[in-house]
Amino acid sequence: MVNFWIRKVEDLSKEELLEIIDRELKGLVTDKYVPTNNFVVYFAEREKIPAIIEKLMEFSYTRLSVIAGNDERYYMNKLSLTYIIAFDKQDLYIGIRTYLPFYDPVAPSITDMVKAAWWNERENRDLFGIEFSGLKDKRKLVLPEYWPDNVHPWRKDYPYNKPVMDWREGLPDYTPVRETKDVDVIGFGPYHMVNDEPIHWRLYVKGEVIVDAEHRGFHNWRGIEKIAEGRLTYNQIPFIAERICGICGFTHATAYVQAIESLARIDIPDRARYIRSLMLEIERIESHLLWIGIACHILGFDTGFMLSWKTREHIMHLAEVLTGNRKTYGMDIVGGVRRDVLGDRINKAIDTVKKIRAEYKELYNMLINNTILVKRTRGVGVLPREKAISYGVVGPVARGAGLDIDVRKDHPYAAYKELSFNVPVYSEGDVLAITLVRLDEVFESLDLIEQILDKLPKGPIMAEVKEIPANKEAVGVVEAPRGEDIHYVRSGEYNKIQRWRVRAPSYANIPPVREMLIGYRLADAPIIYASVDPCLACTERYLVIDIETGKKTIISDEELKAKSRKLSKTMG
Amino acid sequence: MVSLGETLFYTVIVCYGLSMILPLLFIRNYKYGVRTGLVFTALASIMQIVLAVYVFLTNTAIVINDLISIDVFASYFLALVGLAGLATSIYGLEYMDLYVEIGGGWLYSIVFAAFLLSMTLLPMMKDLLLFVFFWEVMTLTSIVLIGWEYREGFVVRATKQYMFTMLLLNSIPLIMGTCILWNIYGTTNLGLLASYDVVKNPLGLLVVLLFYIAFTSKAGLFPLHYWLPDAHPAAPSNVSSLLSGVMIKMGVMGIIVILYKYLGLPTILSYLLLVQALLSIFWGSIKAVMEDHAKRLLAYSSISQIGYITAPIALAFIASRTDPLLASIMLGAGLSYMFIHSLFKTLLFLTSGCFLYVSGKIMLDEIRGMAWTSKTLVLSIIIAGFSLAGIPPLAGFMAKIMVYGSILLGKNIVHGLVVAILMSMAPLTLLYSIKYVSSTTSLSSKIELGKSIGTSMKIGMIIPALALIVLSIVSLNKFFTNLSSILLGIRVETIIPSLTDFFYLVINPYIFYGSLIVFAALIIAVIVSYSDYKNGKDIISKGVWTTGYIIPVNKHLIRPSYYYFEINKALSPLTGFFHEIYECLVWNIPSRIVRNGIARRIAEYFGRVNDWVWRKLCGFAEKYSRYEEYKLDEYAGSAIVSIIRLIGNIARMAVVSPIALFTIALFFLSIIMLLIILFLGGWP
Amino acid sequence: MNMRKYFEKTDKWVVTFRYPLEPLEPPKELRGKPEIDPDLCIGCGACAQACPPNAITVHTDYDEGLKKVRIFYGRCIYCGRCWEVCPEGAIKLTNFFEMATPNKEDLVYEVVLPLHRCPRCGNYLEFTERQVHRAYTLLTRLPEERRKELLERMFLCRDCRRQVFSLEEFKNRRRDKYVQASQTPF
Amino acid sequence: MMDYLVYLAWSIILLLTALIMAPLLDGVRRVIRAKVQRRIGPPVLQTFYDLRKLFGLPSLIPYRNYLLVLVPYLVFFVVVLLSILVPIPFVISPSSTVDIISFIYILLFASAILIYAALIIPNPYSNAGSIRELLLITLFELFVAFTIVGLAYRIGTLNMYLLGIRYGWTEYYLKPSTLLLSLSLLIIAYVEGAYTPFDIGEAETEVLGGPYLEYGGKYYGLLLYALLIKRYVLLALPVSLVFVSPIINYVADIFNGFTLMVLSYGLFIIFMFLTMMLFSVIEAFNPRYRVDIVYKPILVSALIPIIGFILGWFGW
Repeated sequence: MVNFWIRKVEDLSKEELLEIIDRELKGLVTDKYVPTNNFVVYFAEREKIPAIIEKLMEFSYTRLSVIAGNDERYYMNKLSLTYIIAFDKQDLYIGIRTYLPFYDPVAPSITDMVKAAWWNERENRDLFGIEFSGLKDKRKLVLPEYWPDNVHPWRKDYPYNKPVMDWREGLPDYTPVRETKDVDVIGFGPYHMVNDEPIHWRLYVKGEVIVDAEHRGFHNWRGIEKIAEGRLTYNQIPFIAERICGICGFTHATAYVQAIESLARIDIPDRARYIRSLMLEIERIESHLLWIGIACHILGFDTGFMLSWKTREHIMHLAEVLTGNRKTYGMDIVGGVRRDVLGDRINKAIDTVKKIRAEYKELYNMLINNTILVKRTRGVGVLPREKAISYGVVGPVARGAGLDIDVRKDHPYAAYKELSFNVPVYSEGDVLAITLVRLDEVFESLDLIEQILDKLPKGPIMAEVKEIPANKEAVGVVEAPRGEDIHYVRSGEYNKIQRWRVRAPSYANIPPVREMLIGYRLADAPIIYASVDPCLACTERYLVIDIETGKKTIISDEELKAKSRKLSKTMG
Repeated sequence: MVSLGETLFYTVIVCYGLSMILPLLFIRNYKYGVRTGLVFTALASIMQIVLAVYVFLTNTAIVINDLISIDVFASYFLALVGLAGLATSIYGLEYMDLYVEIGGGWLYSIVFAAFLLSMTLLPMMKDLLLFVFFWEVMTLTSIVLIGWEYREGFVVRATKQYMFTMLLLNSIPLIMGTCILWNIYGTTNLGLLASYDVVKNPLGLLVVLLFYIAFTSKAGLFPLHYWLPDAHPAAPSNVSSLLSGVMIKMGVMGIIVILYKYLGLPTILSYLLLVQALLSIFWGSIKAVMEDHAKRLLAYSSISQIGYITAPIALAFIASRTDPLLASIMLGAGLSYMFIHSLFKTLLFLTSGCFLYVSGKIMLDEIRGMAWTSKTLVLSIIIAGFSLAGIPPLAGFMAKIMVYGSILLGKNIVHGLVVAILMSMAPLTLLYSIKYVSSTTSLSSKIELGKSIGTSMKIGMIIPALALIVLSIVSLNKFFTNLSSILLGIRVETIIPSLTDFFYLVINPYIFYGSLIVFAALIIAVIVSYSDYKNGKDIISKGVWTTGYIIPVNKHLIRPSYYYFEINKALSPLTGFFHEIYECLVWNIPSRIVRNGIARRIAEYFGRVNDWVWRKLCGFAEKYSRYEEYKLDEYAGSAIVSIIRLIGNIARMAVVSPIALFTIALFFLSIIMLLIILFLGGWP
Repeated sequence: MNMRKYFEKTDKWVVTFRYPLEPLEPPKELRGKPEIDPDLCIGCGACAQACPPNAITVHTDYDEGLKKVRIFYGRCIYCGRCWEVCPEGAIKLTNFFEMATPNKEDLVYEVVLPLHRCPRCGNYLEFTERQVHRAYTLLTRLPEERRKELLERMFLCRDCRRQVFSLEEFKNRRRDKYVQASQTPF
Repeated sequence: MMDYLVYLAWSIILLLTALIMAPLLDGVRRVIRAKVQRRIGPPVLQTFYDLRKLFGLPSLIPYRNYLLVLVPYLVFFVVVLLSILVPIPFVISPSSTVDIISFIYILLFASAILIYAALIIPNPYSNAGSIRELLLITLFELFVAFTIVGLAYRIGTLNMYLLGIRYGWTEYYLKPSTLLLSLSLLIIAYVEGAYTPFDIGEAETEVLGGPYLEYGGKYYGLLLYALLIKRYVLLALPVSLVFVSPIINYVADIFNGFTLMVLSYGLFIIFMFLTMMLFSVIEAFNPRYRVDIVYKPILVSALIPIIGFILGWFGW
């Protein structure tokens, strides 16, 4: 049966696939429900889950994208789990939902079958108190070690604004799993040279050779989804969603608004779709250039670092001109975009793209022809194809490991149906392959920007939205610079959101880093870890810290400017 | 009329004799048995240092008779053995308490003294037969000392291996060669033999080959080095420091004196010696780098160091026909390296003994940071280890640089290549020495050990350390060059100044400015930093930086055995291959021969005899013990009883049977030896 | 590595500049520090409603009769929602961005507006005078008699309104009208 | 008596030169690298400011152990005192008392002490860094050895002073072997100076500065200063041999003693800056090596001095 599917499933249409799945899952699932046209939910008993997942995983290349837990006691006094599985060739997301009684929230673990469930199950155990029978890894994922065990912050009875304890008290604590008789221990992070954001890798080494590694992250997790579910209305969330990540924020905002639009059946004007793709591509370029600079810096090649960031500066300026801000464009809103691309800005954008392409070509040649750079990255941190599939990695990491997946092609959203581009895929799976994927994608994005500016349709940029329907659900997917960024949204009453699950690409790409590290040297650890372009902000969903308002003083701009200049002088 | 020199000589002999006889009074008491012996060996060592100094100052050979005469060259070895012997004897006073349960302290001191005495007398011998005799004594004593811990499996194995090797490669060739020479020339007097042209005679050439094999195997040069890394660690530490510090140099001494000076060494053999030297440098270095056992590491390092010693000597032999001046300078370099190496290698083995003493552990990972039990230990480890690494300003650096410089004096391309190879292998020395030093003096784990090392051990380590410091300031190059020039029979001082501008160092006889600079820096740094350390209130010390998480310090490091993990992985196939070959050649085959051979039967026979004697004597003793006037006899009798019992016990163990044989042989040999010396000396 | 090609560049070689020492001119599109024009603001609080991070807050002080529209730039995310929703166009986004300061108090900006006082009982309403005046200007569009009857009551507070007008309301008003009138805020 | 005064004077001058030039050269290096990277970069005196700041800070060491206090001072004073041995041609200095082997070995001493101090500290980053440094020294020693031997055979002396003078003699200088040896001297200065492709020991982004990791404040300042002076000393050897010596020998018979000294000193300073500029440009275009891929280029590059040595022996 397996071979049969492996041969056929690539070129099935969506309808054929759906009825095949119906046939396969007959008897296992109890009910079926189609919220949106690319999202199908099956209901099943919790005992059946492993069988269902196994059946679905037998289809050639399916990904377990995310396991979204939910506290539905308000409706049916149950907790629920939704296993969202992606069929990339048919633009389809299958959700398997099971309800767990509140008094014993236990579900069977599928981590042994699908590695991608590893972090998801641990997160649900931490935040919803759902136990997974057969999950060997007993460590906490999200919450700190000293967090009380019976408190689960994402249950609805936990208030969004009252932490049971101060996050800052107590030292960061970690109880390692591996016994260290024959190995030495190296702490890599949270305060390490190459860690822009805090993460702790505990490396077990022989000499400089890494024989094992353990991960402890989520130092900055503050439950941003809880805030959104708690007090914000659906149209304020795009702005907080954009602040999930400083680099790929716009993809989060877009994914969220797409989810809302698809669950509210809103179709947005063409110009808005094109502008969204434009901003997404701009963001992709600046993210990739930033990554290239960081990688060069990690490998001790500061010239490449400076030059790629110099090139990046142009695109930042372009973004500033188009949206009014270098990052966090604040363009997205449910129903469209907020700013139009007017007047001479199009020509300015075209000129900028030309300039960037010229400079980037030179940078590209410089990096590719640098023998030491190639030696440092070739054959390092190899992630074989099978492991890539099992971990469900996305984005450049997957494309470097020979998996031809790209949300822009597979689940076409904003304007990507009308645009033509090709997806670079390399099969080596080492750091060099991933790097090359990113290097090529910059060229593709430049082409895309030119196409978009070329055929930018006329018309309005926003559709009027009053209310959103209650108790609808949808997934919004966007190809972030780091891969598939999926938002599962369930709407609640009074224009609020009942459940919002953000699965950023790094959330899928960081777990396999452990496998990629083993067998390589301490010198390679930074570049291997950086090769997945870890965006911990996305992974851990930060939130802006609450600051109490000060008392009344009014200060003139000149004073403020002088003050800030003086400050930055003393700092710099 | 006995001259002062002769008196000193006899004092040395008598002291050694006392240290062999007096312990018999303390058969029942292990500690007294050991300590009396060692005290007297220490006295003897001091005496022989005095004798060496006397001979060097008067610069005239003391001729005891036509068989024994102490020339300047012999006095060099007297001083070498004396320093090492003094350090090890004083060290052993408390260190030997480790081996109480083995017992036989009196036997230990007899053997120890015999070992030292044989090595003291070897360079003085002017007669080949006596030379071979004392050589055998040295071998036998060393066998017993190596096998001292006869209950340990690896010790037994090492002892047997060593014994087979010495039988096959030392005793048999030496005795055969001596007999052949006797047959040809009718004499074994070395002076007479030197007058004949031995090498021209094909049989003589054979003899030279046999001697060459014997001496290189004793020196532990490359192809015949296999016994060394097993044998040296097996012995008690003060003995293994003697083995590494002194005994292997006896091989070099044999090559220089017997082969080169008297019998004459063919040039081809000199080249072979050179090649062997380079190979042993390489092999010893990489094996030491890969080693995790402290004493084995040091043993391998002495293999490579013996290469550094013999390389200039071999070149000196090659050059001696054409350019005796150059040859003498090279030989001087070799001799100075030998002297300094004996000092720091003795010291290193003594330090490794301290870890056995305080904790019973010897693997580098386990003794990490234990040196901090006493400051003396740390200091001596640093001094000795950095001398081994050849780091300025220490004496090892002086020796190394003198070797390089002296070889560079030769304009031949071979010299250049040899120096280049030696220099490019020097950092390997740094690799393994820093592995030993840094792992033992690591700050990683503060262990609370019950024992602390004794005062006598500290004194025993301070002596060579002080000698090293002195030698690193005052360079004895001129002395060694004179020495070798006397050996080669030429005068150096007249010709040297013409070389001044080529290479400064060899010529500058007394002090070396390069080291002076480092010493100046050291003194300034010590002054400044000590005041800083004392009143430094702004020194913040909050432990190491673990990048944010709490990690136990004893795990949070790279352990010594993983320092050169990649090197180990890369070279293990090669070393494994050689290990297999040696395993087959020198262990499996001989042990099979012995197992089914005669040795076992002899051992059993001895066991039976011993039982009989023992029963009889015990009965005798018990019968007469109740009478007061027989007490003395009882004691005497019981002494003999326990001697025989020990012999029997050793003999009973089939595994150690050959050692038993040699122990018994030794007992008689040592007595014979004493008589010989005293009678040869013309005493009444 | 093509060093030769690298060095033959034509445009300006050094691209950085000493920022704090030299001024940096942002583009005119920059969404910088939002400013409330105190002359235009009527204190309706629409901005406070729209502001996602609650940077703009409205505090009503009945004792002093003041309404404070407070914007705290420490929380502002420069999204410009306030600018979009402001009915009066009182809020505009400058392209001023250098707001690093050692103390947070510099980042607070307040517009203080007087509350409307009921001419009859003298209590403060929750509306500012400007709001009431704005409402008054709206009345001009209405027909004459409707405006007159609203004018009588629009400056009063709720209680006064109820007390004054309830009687004749009951007398000469139809019920639906009453309902309609009572539902209008003034 | 006069001689000794001159000795003393020049020693002091050279000492001060090292103390001032070392940070200045580093500043030049940073500026040039910044310009290559199309930045403005720091002012030339930035390294001085850094050192001043470091010496102002409280000094930080993991344990209150005397060795850890001693080592920074020791390393610093050794390299400082070594700087009076730089063989500027015709400059009468103590350089005539030592030979190049001990010169190199004393430099090795400085590194070895630092490595030892880093190895006894229980921190895997500093251990790994110092082990890398050890391996790099070991690999590179072949190169150094053949260079020294080649010098001995080509120039006929190892005395620093005489090397400085004789290297530029036309019968030596304009030969292929000497050119190869000059190249290898420059390479030694580059590799032992731990410029970028070879800074695997300190590798900031991999082992957080390796041996320097556990020192802070004043002690790190001392070690940093020592590193800079070490680079200066390493650079001074090829500069004075390869660049200054031929020019000075060319004009040697025109000027008298004192003028000659001053002239060669000035040339020395100028060429130091020029060489450092060259180095920093090379540095800007190279990523860092890894210790298991660095051995190949290093061992292959050892062919340069080997060929130089062989040619030198044949007299070419």
